[in-house]
Amino acid sequence: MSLTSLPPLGAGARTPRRPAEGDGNPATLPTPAESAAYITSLGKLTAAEVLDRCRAQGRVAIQPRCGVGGHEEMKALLATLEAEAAPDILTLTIDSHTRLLRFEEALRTLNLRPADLNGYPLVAHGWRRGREINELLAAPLEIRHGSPDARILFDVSVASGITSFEGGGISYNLPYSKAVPLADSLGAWQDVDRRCGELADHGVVIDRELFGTLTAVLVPPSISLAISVLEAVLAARAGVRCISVAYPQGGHLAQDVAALRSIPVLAERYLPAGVTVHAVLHEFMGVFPRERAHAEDLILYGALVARLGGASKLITKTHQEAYGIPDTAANVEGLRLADRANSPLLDFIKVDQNQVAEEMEWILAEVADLVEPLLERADLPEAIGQAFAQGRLDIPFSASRYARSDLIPRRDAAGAIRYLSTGALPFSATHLRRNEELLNAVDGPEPGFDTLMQGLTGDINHFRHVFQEEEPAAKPRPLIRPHSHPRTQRTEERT
Amino acid sequence: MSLTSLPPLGAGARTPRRPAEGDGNPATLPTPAESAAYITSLGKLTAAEVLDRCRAQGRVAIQPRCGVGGHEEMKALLATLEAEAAPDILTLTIDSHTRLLRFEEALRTLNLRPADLNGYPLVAHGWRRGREINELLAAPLEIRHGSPDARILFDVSVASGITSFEGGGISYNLPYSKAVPLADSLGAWQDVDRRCGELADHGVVIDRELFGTLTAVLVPPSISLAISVLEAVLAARAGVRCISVAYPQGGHLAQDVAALRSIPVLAERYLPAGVTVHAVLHEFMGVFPRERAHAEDLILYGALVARLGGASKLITKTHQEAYGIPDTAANVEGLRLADRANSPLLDFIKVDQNQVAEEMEWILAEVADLVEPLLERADLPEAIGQAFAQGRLDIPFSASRYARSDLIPRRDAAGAIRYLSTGALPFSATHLRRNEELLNAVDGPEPGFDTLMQGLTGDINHFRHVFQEEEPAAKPRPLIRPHSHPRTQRTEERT
Amino acid sequence: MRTTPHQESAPRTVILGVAASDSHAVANHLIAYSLRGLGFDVVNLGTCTPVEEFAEACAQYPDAEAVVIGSLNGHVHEDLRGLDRAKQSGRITCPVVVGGNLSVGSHKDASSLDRLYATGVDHILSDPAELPALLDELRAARDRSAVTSGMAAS
Amino acid sequence: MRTTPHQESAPRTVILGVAASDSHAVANHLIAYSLRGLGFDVVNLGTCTPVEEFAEACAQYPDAEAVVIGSLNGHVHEDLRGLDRAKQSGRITCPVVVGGNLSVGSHKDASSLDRLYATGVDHILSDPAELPALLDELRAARDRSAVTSGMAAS
Ligand code: B12
Ligand code: B12
Repeated sequence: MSLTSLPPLGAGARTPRRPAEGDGNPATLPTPAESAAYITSLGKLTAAEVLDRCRAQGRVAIQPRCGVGGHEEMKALLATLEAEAAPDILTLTIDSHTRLLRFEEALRTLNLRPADLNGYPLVAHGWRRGREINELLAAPLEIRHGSPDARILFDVSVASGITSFEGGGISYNLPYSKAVPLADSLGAWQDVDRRCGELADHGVVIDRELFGTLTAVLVPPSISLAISVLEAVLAARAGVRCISVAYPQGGHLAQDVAALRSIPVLAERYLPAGVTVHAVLHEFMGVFPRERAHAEDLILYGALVARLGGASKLITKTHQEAYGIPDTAANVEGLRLADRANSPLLDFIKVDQNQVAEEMEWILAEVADLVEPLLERADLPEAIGQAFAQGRLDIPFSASRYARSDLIPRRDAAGAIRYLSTGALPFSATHLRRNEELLNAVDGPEPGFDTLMQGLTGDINHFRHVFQEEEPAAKPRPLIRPHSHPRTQRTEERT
Repeated sequence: MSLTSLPPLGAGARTPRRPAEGDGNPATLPTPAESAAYITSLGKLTAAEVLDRCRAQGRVAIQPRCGVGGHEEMKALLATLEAEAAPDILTLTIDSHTRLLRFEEALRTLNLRPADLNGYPLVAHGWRRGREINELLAAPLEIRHGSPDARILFDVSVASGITSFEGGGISYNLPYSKAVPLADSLGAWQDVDRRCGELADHGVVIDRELFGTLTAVLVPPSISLAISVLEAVLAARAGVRCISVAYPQGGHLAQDVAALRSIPVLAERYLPAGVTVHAVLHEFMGVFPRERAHAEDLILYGALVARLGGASKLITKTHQEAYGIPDTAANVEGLRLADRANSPLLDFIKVDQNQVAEEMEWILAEVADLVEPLLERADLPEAIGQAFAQGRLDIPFSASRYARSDLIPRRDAAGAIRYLSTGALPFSATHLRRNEELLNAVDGPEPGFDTLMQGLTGDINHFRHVFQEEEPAAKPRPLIRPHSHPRTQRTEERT
Repeated sequence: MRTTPHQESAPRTVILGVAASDSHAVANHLIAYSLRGLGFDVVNLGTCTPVEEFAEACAQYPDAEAVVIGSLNGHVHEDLRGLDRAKQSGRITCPVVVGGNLSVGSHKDASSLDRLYATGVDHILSDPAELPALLDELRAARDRSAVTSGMAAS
Repeated sequence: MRTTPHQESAPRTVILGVAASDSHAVANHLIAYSLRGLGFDVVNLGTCTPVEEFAEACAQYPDAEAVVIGSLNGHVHEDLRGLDRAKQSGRITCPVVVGGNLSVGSHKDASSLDRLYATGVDHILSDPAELPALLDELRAARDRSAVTSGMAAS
């Protein structure tokens, strides 16, 4: 059974065009050596150093998402967040035009209505403004975006003196674009990673966070971690020295803690010794509850998961998550609330070790099933592209036609994320059986289309249900029934 | 050894004078029957009903402290708290002139500079304004004060339709006044309790919260609970039907949870069956940390203690506690933060059951030692007065000359509150030995005066130390040494 | 149970997609599933679909009853720039329905919707559950206008 | 180590108490302990002490070097009403030292201190640890003025 809904092939990937304005133009950019010297001269801790220090102190570093279009607005936003919530690391969230190399659209919106941008168009603003922001703040900054091809953005970021950069050739492709072949995005990110290696030679270690959150909604832990392992191996080979593996809170305590605690094990298993690896939790990335109190409960819960999972860093959400990009006050409040989980008074909070150990065993075995056949291959990027084409790697709800989304996730009775359908994922029979057993308990052995859709929607809205938030208005009966016996090709999808 | 510092006898208790203005005048007050009818006609839940409902739902009711002088300011404060944090019960905190029957001073300050009042002078404002406030709000209200003789305030409160009233003949005397004999305060509170019985006959149950917090600083749990048991017995005998036993968070998880869980056991043991008893936690009532993040950690911790201890209600603090009466925003934030502990996502948080069971056993045995000899006596108020005079009951840091404060509390190595000196408390030898053993681990067997003073100060500032907040400037060396060999009577106090 | 028997052999086609800069896929997947579940022929262009691509699909599927566009990332106005031109030039003739999260920020007001109508959007829905009913209405309106213009055999 | 040998037989007396409407006892207990620890003779009137009661204590202990008043509940201004009159009428002659939390609310400004000085308070301290040094200074000043007025035998 497949729920796949791939867009027709055709519209090709956008080829990177240099932006018309701003200082993104390579001619005007400082060289890597100059940028490294600038970063050193700044005299602030790099993101990698902050992560090391927090880990040593047993503190989960906290970091907001934040980005607005205007430069002055961005400065005010960051300065306020730092003054009122003192996050350990700050963020420039990039608008989604810039992410997709739509530099002209970014610039036009910036000029016409900067508040219409869903992030800071760093390339349009240029690296001099990037430095101005950087110098305003005590905390180091990370660029958070979603660019299949981030080379220009990376260069501008480094020129701005920014020491942490999120993304990867898989994780910033499949959730973030429709038609960029994996070979292209993996290639572009290999370039970024190599530049990190170069900077490391100049004495500046860039923290490279991998976006294990992927499509964020019902992402099974082993999928997230497997993809991060592959990206981490590629990054390490290209010369990256500090890797943050981000995992999205799924909502089930033991499963999430197990996933976080798997990260050092996986690093030990699959990465060379010289690379520092940090576990990062992204506070729940799916559908957020709408009521403030409920959203705040979820924010605190996520922060506790990060603590219990031994994460080095937590990316926070706000009580406005369900509504739109948060205002500054909500962002401050989200950071402060999350920071409570760092309280020295909460040492007594424990998680069921047996349950965590069991989940960890499955996660590690599933990751092994997914990545080990690929890591053996000489050309890893090629192997990855083929695996996605054949469904041996897959993600749910892909934005891109380059993943099949034959994988259908569901929550089991306890709320943990399992595989209802694994498509062509190369899982052992034991794993398949375990998933089946856990999910049979929920819907019975052969759920029909309606049951499946309802169940899936329910799982997506999990936390709204936990908090008994009112459902969106019930589906009204259609006035005119469309064609009542769907064509054969569609019928397949209904069984 | 004694650290007692009793004020010289002399200044007598103030006799209740009727206030000059306002509607406190009995002539203008509605009768209890009229007030009961008014309360019924209001159509809102009483505090007792809210507590029952919360207990049934497994939710800890949350309630702020709040009181400002001006009437419009008070209305705005309460309306904002309700709109933004929706506490289950609201509060009128009364100013301390009114508490001490200084009605003229309250009225003068109200007229000259209402913002100079540390609470709402309800008697000066009068019951009509009380009703106006009551009708503005969905939540029921409690009067929180500290009046050794609260009869006038009670009458005005009931006339205002307010269904919860804090205090007791011991707990609102010893921490709140210097020179009111216990016989007087116990008598005045018997009157209040009898009026509650009368109102119950008219169909309105007033929730009577006992102020087990006492002097708030290092109060040993068995002292707090023993005094509440005595007040509860008196209240029940006088006709009170709903009793909230408040316990102040001391800071040690297992001890605090044990104390809260002891409350239903004590109720079962010492109170008649027809009385409903709720456990209430007062979030840490001692010296609060000064930094906002630390204060917030403590607020959340307190709220978790209430949840784990099975409290029906939590009285919250704010991040401004160390500085002064909080502004509205801080109060809202404190309520919201505390409410996070009601999260359905935190069911996994557990407390060490064995440790709690052990603490509970000691607490219950100590309470039995303290109260059982008194409960046998025919005249309980008289027995209580004598016990305090002879040190068989005692509280630390008494504000009143009618308690000896021979009791010296200290924290053990784990932070639990123990007895360094029990004075004349009738504890069994086993209990005394346990306390001694636990404290020997801290200071050794015979701490000198300086060690004791330092230790005690450290214990009082416990949470500032936990959070490694900077100490107040070190004691500067005196320029001129005062008389270097203190007189004999003082020497006693130094050993 | 078909009220439009002359349509028997032609399934009802809908063109679906997410706006140009927007990669939010989940609602798009679910809307496609559920419309197909109701028997619609859904041409799902998926995420990151510029106006131009919607126009091309309209040319390819001239019977399409509506173009249904989701936008969640707040960029709907810039992303639909050119929609009015595509309609004026007759490249998009069927009604355009838009839904999702239609402005940047957590405090919404109606002005962003007015701007969308001004751009050439015909209908704005907040809940995908309202889609089938709207599509039925649009279909009925189209049938009526076809009758009026004498194009339908009854 | 005594710098004022003529004082040998007379211990230094201090009158201590908490303002009239204020029952906060802990700091009061601790200040009394520690001044006594330093050898002072502390007449501790305890909590809830009106100005009148301080004046009576001054009459009873004419050698007292200072009246030290704590106030935490924010009511210090109303509670010390009458202090200026007690000083003017000579019922309180030694310096009055005040400390604690000297206004209602969490946002403090200096105006509340100005009001206190206007009421007849001579010294305001924030930390009780500063008390011994201040008492020493006050003592030295008193000794100096006693010398000046020819009352001291050196
Ligand atoms: C999952 C998610 C993601 C995933 C998406 C994965 C993927 N490829 O699909 C990831 C992590 C990649 C992601 C990325 C981004 N996201 Co996002 N994301 C969400 C989140 C948490 C849930 C969205 C979701 O899948 N919901 C489940 C589906 C079923 O429901 P839905 O999408 O909310 O849609 C409902 C309605 O809008 C409506 N609807 C949707 N489409 C349509 C279409 C029609 C025709 C109709 C009638 C109705 C309709 O029906 C749905 C059911 O009720 C929301 C916040 C939330 N809701 O909790 C933010 C959110 C939508 N994202 C947001 C943003 C801004 C982004 C980014 C631009 C990053 C940024 N700057 O913060 C990038 C997008 C990059 C890009 N190029 O577009 C913002 C939008 C802000 C705004 N409008 O002000 C939100 C609201 C978060 C926030 N509070 O800031 N995101
Ligand atoms: C314990 C406590 C109580 C106990 C007191 C028990 C008792 N009888 O002693 C109880 C619960 C009974 C209580 C009651 C009330 N309290 Co109270 N209480 C506190 C608390 C939590 C700690 C005080 C304490 O004992 N500290 C330990 C001692 C050692 O330190 P301290 O008193 O803070 O004093 C320090 C300095 O001020 C200074 N100092 C103190 N006195 C003096 C004197 C001199 C001469 C000098 C130089 C220095 C000095 O030295 C001390 C050490 O640094 C404080 C808040 C806090 N600090 O965390 C509130 C606090 C002092 N209380 C406050 C109030 C208002 C009250 C009430 C009026 C109730 C109300 N409206 O909220 C009633 C008082 C009723 C009355 N008639 O006075 C407010 C004062 C508000 C303001 N000024 O704006 C505070 C700040 C709480 C708050 N944030 O609202 N309280």
